[in-house]
Amino acid sequence: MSTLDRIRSDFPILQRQVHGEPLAYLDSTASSQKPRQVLEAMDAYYRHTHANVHRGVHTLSEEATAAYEQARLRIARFINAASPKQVIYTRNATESLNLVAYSWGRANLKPGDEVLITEMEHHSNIVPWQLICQITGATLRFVPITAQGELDFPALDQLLNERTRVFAFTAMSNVLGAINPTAELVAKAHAVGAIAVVDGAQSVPHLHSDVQALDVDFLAFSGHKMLGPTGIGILYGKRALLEAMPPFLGGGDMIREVKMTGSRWNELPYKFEAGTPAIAEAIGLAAAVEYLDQLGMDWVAQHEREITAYAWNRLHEIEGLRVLGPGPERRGGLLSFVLGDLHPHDIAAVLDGAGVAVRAGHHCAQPIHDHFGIPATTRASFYIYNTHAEVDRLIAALHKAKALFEF
Amino acid sequence: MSTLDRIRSDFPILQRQVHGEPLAYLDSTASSQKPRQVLEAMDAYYRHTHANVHRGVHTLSEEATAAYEQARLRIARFINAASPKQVIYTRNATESLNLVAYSWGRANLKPGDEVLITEMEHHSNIVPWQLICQITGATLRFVPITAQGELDFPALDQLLNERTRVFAFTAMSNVLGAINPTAELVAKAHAVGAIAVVDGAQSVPHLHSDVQALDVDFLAFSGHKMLGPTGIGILYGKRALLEAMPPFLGGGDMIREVKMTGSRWNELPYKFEAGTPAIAEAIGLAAAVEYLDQLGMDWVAQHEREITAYAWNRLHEIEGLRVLGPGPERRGGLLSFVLGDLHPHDIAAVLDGAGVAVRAGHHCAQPIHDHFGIPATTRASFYIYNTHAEVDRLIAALHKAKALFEF
Amino acid sequence: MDDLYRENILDHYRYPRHKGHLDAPDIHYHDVNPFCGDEITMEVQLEGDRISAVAFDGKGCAISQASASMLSEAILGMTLDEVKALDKEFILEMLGIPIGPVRLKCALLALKTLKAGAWGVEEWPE
Amino acid sequence: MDDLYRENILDHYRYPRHKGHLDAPDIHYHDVNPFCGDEITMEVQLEGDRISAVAFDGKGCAISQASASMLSEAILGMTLDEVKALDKEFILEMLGIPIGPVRLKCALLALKTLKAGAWGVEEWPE
Ligand SMILES: Cc1ncc(COP(=O)(O)O)c(C=O)c1O
Ligand SMILES: Cc1ncc(COP(=O)(O)O)c(C=O)c1O
Repeated sequence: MSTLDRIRSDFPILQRQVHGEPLAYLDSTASSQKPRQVLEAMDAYYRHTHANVHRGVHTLSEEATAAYEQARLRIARFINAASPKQVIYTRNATESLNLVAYSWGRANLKPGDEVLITEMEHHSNIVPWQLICQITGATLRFVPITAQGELDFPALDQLLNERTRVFAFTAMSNVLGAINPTAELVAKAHAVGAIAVVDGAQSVPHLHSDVQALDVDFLAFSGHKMLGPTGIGILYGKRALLEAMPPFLGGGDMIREVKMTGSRWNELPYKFEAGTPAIAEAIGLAAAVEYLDQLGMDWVAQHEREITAYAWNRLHEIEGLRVLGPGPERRGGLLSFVLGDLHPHDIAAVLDGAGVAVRAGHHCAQPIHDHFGIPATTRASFYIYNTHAEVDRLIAALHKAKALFEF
Repeated sequence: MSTLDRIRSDFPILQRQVHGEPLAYLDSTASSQKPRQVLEAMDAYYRHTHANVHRGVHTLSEEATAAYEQARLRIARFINAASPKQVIYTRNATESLNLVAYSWGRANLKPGDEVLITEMEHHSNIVPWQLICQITGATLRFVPITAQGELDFPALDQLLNERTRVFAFTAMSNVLGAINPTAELVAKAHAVGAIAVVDGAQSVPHLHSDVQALDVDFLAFSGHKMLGPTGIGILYGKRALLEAMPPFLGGGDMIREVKMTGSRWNELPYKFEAGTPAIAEAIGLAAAVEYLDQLGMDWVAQHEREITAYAWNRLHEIEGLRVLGPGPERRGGLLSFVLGDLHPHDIAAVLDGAGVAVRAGHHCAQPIHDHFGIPATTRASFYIYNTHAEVDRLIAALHKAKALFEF
Repeated sequence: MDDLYRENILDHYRYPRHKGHLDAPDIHYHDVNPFCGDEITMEVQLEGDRISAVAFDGKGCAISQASASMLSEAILGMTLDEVKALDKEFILEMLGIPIGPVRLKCALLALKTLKAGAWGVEEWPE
Repeated sequence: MDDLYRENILDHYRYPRHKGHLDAPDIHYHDVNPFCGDEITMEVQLEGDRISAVAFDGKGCAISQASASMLSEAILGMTLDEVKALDKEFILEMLGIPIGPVRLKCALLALKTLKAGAWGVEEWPE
């Protein structure tokens, strides 16, 4: 069996039919599918081990705690964090970014300070900063985008200044596919004394990520986009920053001592983990990371590069189709496009009729769509289980949509 | 098969052995076990349906969205919410309580205002109020506890006054077992113009809960304590209150429109659900609610009353053992106790050796332990799958612990 | 899919009825679908209690635009009270196609906009 | 379980060595285990570089108290540098029993307290 066949056999959902056709799932940028290894790890946890963690003296609780903390260690290694204490479990990348904005932001931002983000951000890396700027009186600024759909570097150099306290940017755009030069952008932020907050929701699932080499201050990502379950995300942070931050949510597990007169906080990472955590989900995410590691992130990136280049070429065969963002050599495995006057919803619906699942809309990134003056795009995205044959089916279905709606 | 045998056969983990003995799981107050129906619902979701919700036009996304919203409706019915829009998915009861404290609290509390909680609260219903009082300048007050371990009603009537803006209390104590008269307490809060925030983490899994009959303003609870998965909780709120509240976390799904100059919020419940939600977990929780409904909450409460009364009597056979809190007729299915000078950790460890899983510690409720002047207790708790025979094993193991440590 | 784009839907999409603007509308309301950015403006002119003229404008998918076009035809001559009483089922019957929860928002956008205008509220809460 | 409460653990728990307080400790440090409220105070007196007297006080389970008692015996005569270098493995060997992650916090409380005192930091971060 080829590697690809073996991978596909690990994903039960790929056996599914949609409208009588085999499912071609081209929507992994929104959420990936899960291999049975991940599902089995969670199921086994519930069937053999489940108990609440951290406080129990009994066997199940000891085992659950060990599995939960082992998962943290596994995830820390995946991004090369110096210590698992720097890996905080959240619900998703969105909560991770909110945690930084609320906790670090409220303690550090004041009127006159500037928060710099980019026009290609997902709403999850825009709205938290809008909210915290409103609360603290800091000013929010946006790095513009070039006509090619990449960061405007001269403008960036102008916008970064000694008032900039935070530079928050996505490592890979979920609309343009653009891969930003994270290490370089982090260095630019540090040069003016700002911290670098990296939205890794799209990069961590697809590219080798080394938080120490990249020198990021914070990195946020979601489990469900990288073969893991829903309900779990990660915030990585530099130790000194995390130590200095006030807690975010209050409750069980995040305290050292609660008196009626006040409380003392627990050590990292627990200071930021209030209440019973997503235990099974942490274990599922560790299994996902294990799966990716066994493939190797180089294989993952290479597979996606190939299929994206193929899809890029085939899409450009279609008259009137325009792909947003940079060429295939500087992008991740997703292609957002417009096709004449056809509405993305209609395109996606016709594709669905052919068993091809793509996303249509603004992909939670309205500013970048405003920038291009289009309300919505259609997006096909690829992951480890996608094939050239699925790309061919995408193309065929697009021709069908054209025939139906062009008049 | 008896109902109890049938129930037990639904819980795979009850087949487990611990230290060579069959597992007697007496720690459901910390977290319940899961029936296969819940695990199968989640597994089936991942194997057949998973996609990101709300934005997808393709079949999987439509199906996932329908299942996710159907789950909300199911949960809304379980607590008799007037509308599923009033049911907000969170990670756990802790996050639900933080959401109210941060969002409602920041918009409504000011210096001079008072927030009233009780000495028997879990840290999750203390620390968020400490944090928000610090931010807003409001004053936090505590209703004391009687020697019997119940709310001190005369003191409560003194403490509730026209400055009280919030009265937050647990419907059932996770240490004392005390069931508080929720409807009466809510009415008292309303009489002085305060809102009533109810921590239902222990009550919703065990008692029939009707938010409209109780007239609660907010109700918080966790899925993992009521046969559901980890990683999901609920905040119920009155519509007018929720509508008037500012959002909490910012990001995808919770917005109507994002412009670089600012954002407009989405309608309920989405305003409070930022980022990709815990989709599989919502579906799992709905399956749990379905399971409880099929048994009937009356059966659940009756079963627990019986077993608790039996355990109460048998525990009092042990010399030097003292149970905290009210008698069996006014409590839920949990018993926290001290046994002479024996340390709860040591008791729990000896019990574990006999396959009996109980919790030892302060159960995230330090103030109530401070009140009784004891650092920790041992807690045995019961749910639908527990038997009289398990209580007998608990008693036998306690005698063994006494023999080992008393000198 | 083939169910979704029945000939009558495509026909209304290609040749929308009542598309444009009225000179002096009595009711004029605009709304967007937050999930996809589709926009609809509904305009209505009254003679006494009855709708004597109607126009819509908008950008969006075939479902939302066809729904607006069909709705515009359907309400001509109705009273305002009749319009206020229109519901989801009315639209679904009018379209005559099976619709999932996400596309439902497209299908209902025109009605949602119209009803907010008719009731004079900021947003019609479904 | 029977593994956990070996006779030597029970012996140190029943008859703790060095329990009490020193009159003039050079190092005195108190810490609690946030997960169960166990408390330990470690006191040390130095002669030159070496530990010449030691005392502990505390409330807690058999594991935490036996560990404090055994640790007190073990460090008598050590240099402060030797104490600073003690690690988790030292305690586990000393106790000689299998310990899971939660009870580990009990077992390590005395060492954690001692090392924070020896290093003069607010808390020894494991
Ligand atoms: C009374 C009470 N409130 C709140 C909580 C917190 O629940 P969770 O940890 O699921 O957020 C608990 C759980 O122990 C509880 O017993
Ligand atoms: C670039 C980017 N950032 C953040 C997010 C938010 O992720 P989540 O919804 O899992 O919180 C996404 C997901 O769509 C994304 O693509």
